Amino acid sequence: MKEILYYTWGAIVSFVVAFSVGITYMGLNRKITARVQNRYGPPWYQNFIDVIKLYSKKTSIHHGVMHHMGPAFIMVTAVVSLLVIPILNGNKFFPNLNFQGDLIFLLYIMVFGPLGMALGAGQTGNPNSAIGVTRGLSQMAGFEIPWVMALVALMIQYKTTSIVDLMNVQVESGRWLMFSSPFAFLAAVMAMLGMFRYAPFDIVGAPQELASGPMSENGGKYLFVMMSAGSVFTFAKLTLYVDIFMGGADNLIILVVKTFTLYLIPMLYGITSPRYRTEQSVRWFWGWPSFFGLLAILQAALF
Amino acid sequence: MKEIKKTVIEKITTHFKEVTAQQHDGNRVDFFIGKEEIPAILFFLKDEMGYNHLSHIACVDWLEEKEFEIVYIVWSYTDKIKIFVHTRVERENPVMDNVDMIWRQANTYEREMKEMYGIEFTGLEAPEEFLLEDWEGPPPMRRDFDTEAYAREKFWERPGREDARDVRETIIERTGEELPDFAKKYKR
Amino acid sequence: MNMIYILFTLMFGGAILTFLAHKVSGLLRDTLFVLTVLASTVLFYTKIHTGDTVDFSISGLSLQWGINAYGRIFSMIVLGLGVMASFYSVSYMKGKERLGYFYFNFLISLMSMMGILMSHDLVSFFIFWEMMTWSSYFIVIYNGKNVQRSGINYIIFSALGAYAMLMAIVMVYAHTQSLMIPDMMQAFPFFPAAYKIWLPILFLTAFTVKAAMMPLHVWAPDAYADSPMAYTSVFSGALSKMGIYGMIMVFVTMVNYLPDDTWFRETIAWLGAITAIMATLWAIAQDDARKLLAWSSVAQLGYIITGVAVGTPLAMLSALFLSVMHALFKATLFMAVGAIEKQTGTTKFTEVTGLIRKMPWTFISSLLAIIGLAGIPPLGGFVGKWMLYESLINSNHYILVIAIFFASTSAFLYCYKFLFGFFLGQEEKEWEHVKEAPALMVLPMIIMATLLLVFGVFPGIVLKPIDLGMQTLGYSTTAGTFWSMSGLFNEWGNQIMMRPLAYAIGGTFLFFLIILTVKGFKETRYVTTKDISSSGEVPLEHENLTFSEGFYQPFLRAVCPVMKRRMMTYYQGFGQGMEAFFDYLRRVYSGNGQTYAIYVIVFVVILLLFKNSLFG
Amino acid sequence: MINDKNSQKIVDIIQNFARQHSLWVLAYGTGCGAIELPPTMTSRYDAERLGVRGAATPRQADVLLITGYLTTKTLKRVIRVYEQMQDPKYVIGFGSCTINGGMYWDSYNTIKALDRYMPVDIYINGCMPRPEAVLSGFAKLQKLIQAGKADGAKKYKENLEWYRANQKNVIPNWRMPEYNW
Repeated sequence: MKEILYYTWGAIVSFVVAFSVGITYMGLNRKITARVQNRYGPPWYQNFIDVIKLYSKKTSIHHGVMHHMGPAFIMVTAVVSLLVIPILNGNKFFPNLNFQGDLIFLLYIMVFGPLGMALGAGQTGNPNSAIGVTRGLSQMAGFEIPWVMALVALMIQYKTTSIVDLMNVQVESGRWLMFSSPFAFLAAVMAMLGMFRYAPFDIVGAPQELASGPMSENGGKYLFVMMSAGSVFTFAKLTLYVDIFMGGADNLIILVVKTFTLYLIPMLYGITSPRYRTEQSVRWFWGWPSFFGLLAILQAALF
Repeated sequence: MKEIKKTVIEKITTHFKEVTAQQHDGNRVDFFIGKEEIPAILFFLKDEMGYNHLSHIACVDWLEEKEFEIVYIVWSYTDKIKIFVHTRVERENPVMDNVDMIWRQANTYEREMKEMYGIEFTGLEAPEEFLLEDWEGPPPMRRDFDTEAYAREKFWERPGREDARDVRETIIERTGEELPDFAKKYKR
Repeated sequence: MNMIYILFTLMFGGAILTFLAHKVSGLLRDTLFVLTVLASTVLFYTKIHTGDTVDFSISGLSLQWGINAYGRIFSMIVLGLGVMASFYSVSYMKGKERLGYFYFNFLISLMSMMGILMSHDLVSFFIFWEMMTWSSYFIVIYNGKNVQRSGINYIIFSALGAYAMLMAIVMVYAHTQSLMIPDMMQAFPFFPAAYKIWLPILFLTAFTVKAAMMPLHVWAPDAYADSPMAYTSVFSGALSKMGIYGMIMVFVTMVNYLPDDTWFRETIAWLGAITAIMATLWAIAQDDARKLLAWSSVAQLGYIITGVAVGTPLAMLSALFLSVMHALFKATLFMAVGAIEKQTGTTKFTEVTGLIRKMPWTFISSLLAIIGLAGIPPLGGFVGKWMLYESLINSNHYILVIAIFFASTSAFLYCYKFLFGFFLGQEEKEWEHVKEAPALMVLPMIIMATLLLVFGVFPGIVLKPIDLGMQTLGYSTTAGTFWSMSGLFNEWGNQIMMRPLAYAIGGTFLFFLIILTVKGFKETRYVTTKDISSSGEVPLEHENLTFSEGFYQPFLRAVCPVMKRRMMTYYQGFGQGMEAFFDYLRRVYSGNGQTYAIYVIVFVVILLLFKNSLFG
Repeated sequence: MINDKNSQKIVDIIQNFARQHSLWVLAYGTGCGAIELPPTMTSRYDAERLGVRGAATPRQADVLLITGYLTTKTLKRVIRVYEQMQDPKYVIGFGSCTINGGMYWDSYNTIKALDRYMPVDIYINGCMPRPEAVLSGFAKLQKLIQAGKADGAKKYKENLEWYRANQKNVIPNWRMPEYNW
């Protein structure tokens, strides 16, 4: 009982931190996009206001039970992957479940939510939602390949599938895996572009083509939960990258600096890119990123 | 250019007896023909003479003469000449031959004319409502349809625009030009 | 009399009685059918214990039947699925013709599968194998549609496998003068080198036909799709596992003794992976649910074959665990398709939409089964996939694990297509009359879907008998080193605990579901699927906006280069080539007397010319 | 505690602040006014700094921006879109066509006063209004929201019969789902 309370408390603390950091990042994304486009841009806390506004929407509609549950599914992905990913080195301050799950579990829990949400989007009966979902799933089949290649390279090099062990390796040797396995890092970062779904890979929710795709029937509280899940998940993914490639972080400030640096990559790449078609996007991931992934595996297997 | 126009006129006048031709400056030739001959002449223009582009089908409401004039405008890519084929149908109970089997796009113009002028086309494909959804009044492009009265009756008007006028009157006042006779007759 | 005799007598007699009862009354026939399956299951689990054997001899051949712990794993699949499918088929087959024929073959195929698991000698193994093939063949052609394509393909490939097995049996008998499987296994290390290569290849040919491995899989999609869904659940769930049963025995007893077994294992493992990838891509392209599930079965068997071929203890655990899971979720899905077929009369995604509110229980069970199939935690499929990946990574199959991962990521595409095509999308007036399937059809699905969830959170329940079976095969015990009740470990000592993770998933889900439900409860409305934001348009009653035509067109465009070649065209080319060749040979018989005279003269001349060298 | 008057006041202030600074706009580009929106949104005038942002579908939107004349045919769609939006929702009538018919005052199929058919919170005058005017319209709407006076949705709900009668007057074949909030 005490243990459960302890972990619940850890989950709540991690959630609050991830939510506020993630949502700030998304606000900063809007601000930086605006500056790049020579605009003044919204304030950095704009997304906080948006979330509060979505929460304070009075009415909302749903098209059935699956649609009602969809946002909860995606929240499960965000929260559980946040629980499995160690936030700071040595598991300080944020007690969580990171000894119970490993990288392969993480890979699969990361698709739990999108699939659940896809079911919700399917029940709306809106053709845009279904088209967006098929695009998203196709793209997932694309970017998972370089991403898994990078992870497999790390796993076989350090003979572990646990994130904590990978962090410990970096702490002990004092060298980030980003430098000792550069190809894996390259492949993983290229896969990250697809994972964040910013341009040129924003084919899922393309507002001009698909009217925001799977979310097109969600408003009010549903959109609120989805937006919160998105920000938490953003933070979780960035933390995972920092953990396995950039040596983790000893305290929150270093973590924020590192994650934000990493976040700039998809953000800046997105601002300066148009949009791919679905098959172009899928093939892009099976091209150079997968080649770098292969090089990473070769490096890990041979050296 | 002139030779081509000449040959075109010759060819048409030899094939169709009751046709009057009229030359214009530039690349335009007009033909006036009875409404029964329309599919024949259009077929002839398309198949025999290579006028395979239908640019437009227009309708003119000759209220005074109690007739509608329908104008088919076709274009040849080789001759680079526009041919206007005019025909007239009576205004009461207007019926016209449907030509959308010659050009598929004629269907669009015919549906529009059907709604806007009330011209019936025999055997028109997809004759359901097209531009005017839920329209209950008379065909609105006929000249005897008074749009202003209709609009005043149907749509609620905000007070304060009682001095709103027909734009033609404003122009006349400003420039002092004369209204043509037919326009005066149906002036609001 | 021995209990094993009673078991087979019961099943065979039950089959014949059911067949005869068809003439008397439908109710009697159904009762007899279900009772036979139930009684033999109860008998098997109460009276027959691991290690029981019975010896007898027919015309000088000494034969032995018995059950060991390894066979018990598969008997779990066969009898479990048999019970579920028999209840299901009573309701599913109601009102169809020739039910005596169907039930007879159903029972015979169950019996022959039990026979395969209990044969300790090669002769009865072969006989039961053939009985299984024929009884399933008779059910494949039961519907009478596509007999040419599905039935003939199936029987030709099965015959190929059977001949290969017969040849292997003859070779074994010629060398050891014994037909006992244990004798063969003991003698194998001392066989000549050529035997050592050929025996596994011949046996594997027989087994991989049933397991639908890559070059020999062409029969599977059609045969699975064309047999009645009540039987397909057994066909795909249990009957294909007989191939896995045989393969594991071959790998454990023969391939281990090969002088250089790496190449052998790698080839089979890669064939399994390629099967998984290609079948997944083909499943994505299907518009018929039965075809989709059939291809997906082939793909899932590909994973299992890879696990078997890699052969480390963890890989073998995963292959056996996946076999059980595949039986559960694929049977559930085939049953769901059957239920939809019964209620709506079609199985095309492009025709049926929006059944979720009409058939909620079918939806819930297929949802759970699909989550299991996709391998998403916390269901059983994930546990099997996890062990498979870990074993591949631990045993240095780096590229293979990427291939398998690609197949299982692409599997999400057809998983979603299945759920979306039938249950989601706009609700149509055409399907307004559809009602939930009868309870007898729904209950087996619900039970199996629930089992999937239970086995996912507590995989130890299934892994315990699997561990016992693997000890029979000569592995040391894996309990504690690779698994505990709800935890899994890999060779590097990394672990995954399913129970806390399942709690975390469930807790988070419930928490946010409650938030979503309670917040503004009164101001939340249900609106119909016609009320969608489509630029202010209101779709008419007959207008269906569901997106189902060309569902994964962009993805298929991206992968089209690999899908251009089909195995079937090669076989057809081979067949046509053979036909042309024999057609050419046939010209020898010209029907002209003079030609025959010339043949005789030429023959005599040759004889005379080479007289000395030939007879001298 | 929720029913406590003072805490409700605080909640209201926070909610109104959020609503005021986060306006997701669904631009229903019916007329020529749609061309004024790109400059409003892009770098010259940059409406996003006020929290104004485009929404893709009516379910997500707060503000319905009607940019120009409305024929009876488009009015039908606009009403549909408005009813699909989630409460609280605001309507901005854009250009003189929505106010008094503008240059289409004598057209046989164009409505002349938008507020007869749906509750308009703010009218922006002009033919067409320039981006500055649009921004001042948004600022006015924000002030109304802050004061809690932008209650068009409530007005619509209370006077639904009157609105419906007007709508049915110009749209004879009424075929839409019920509005029952």
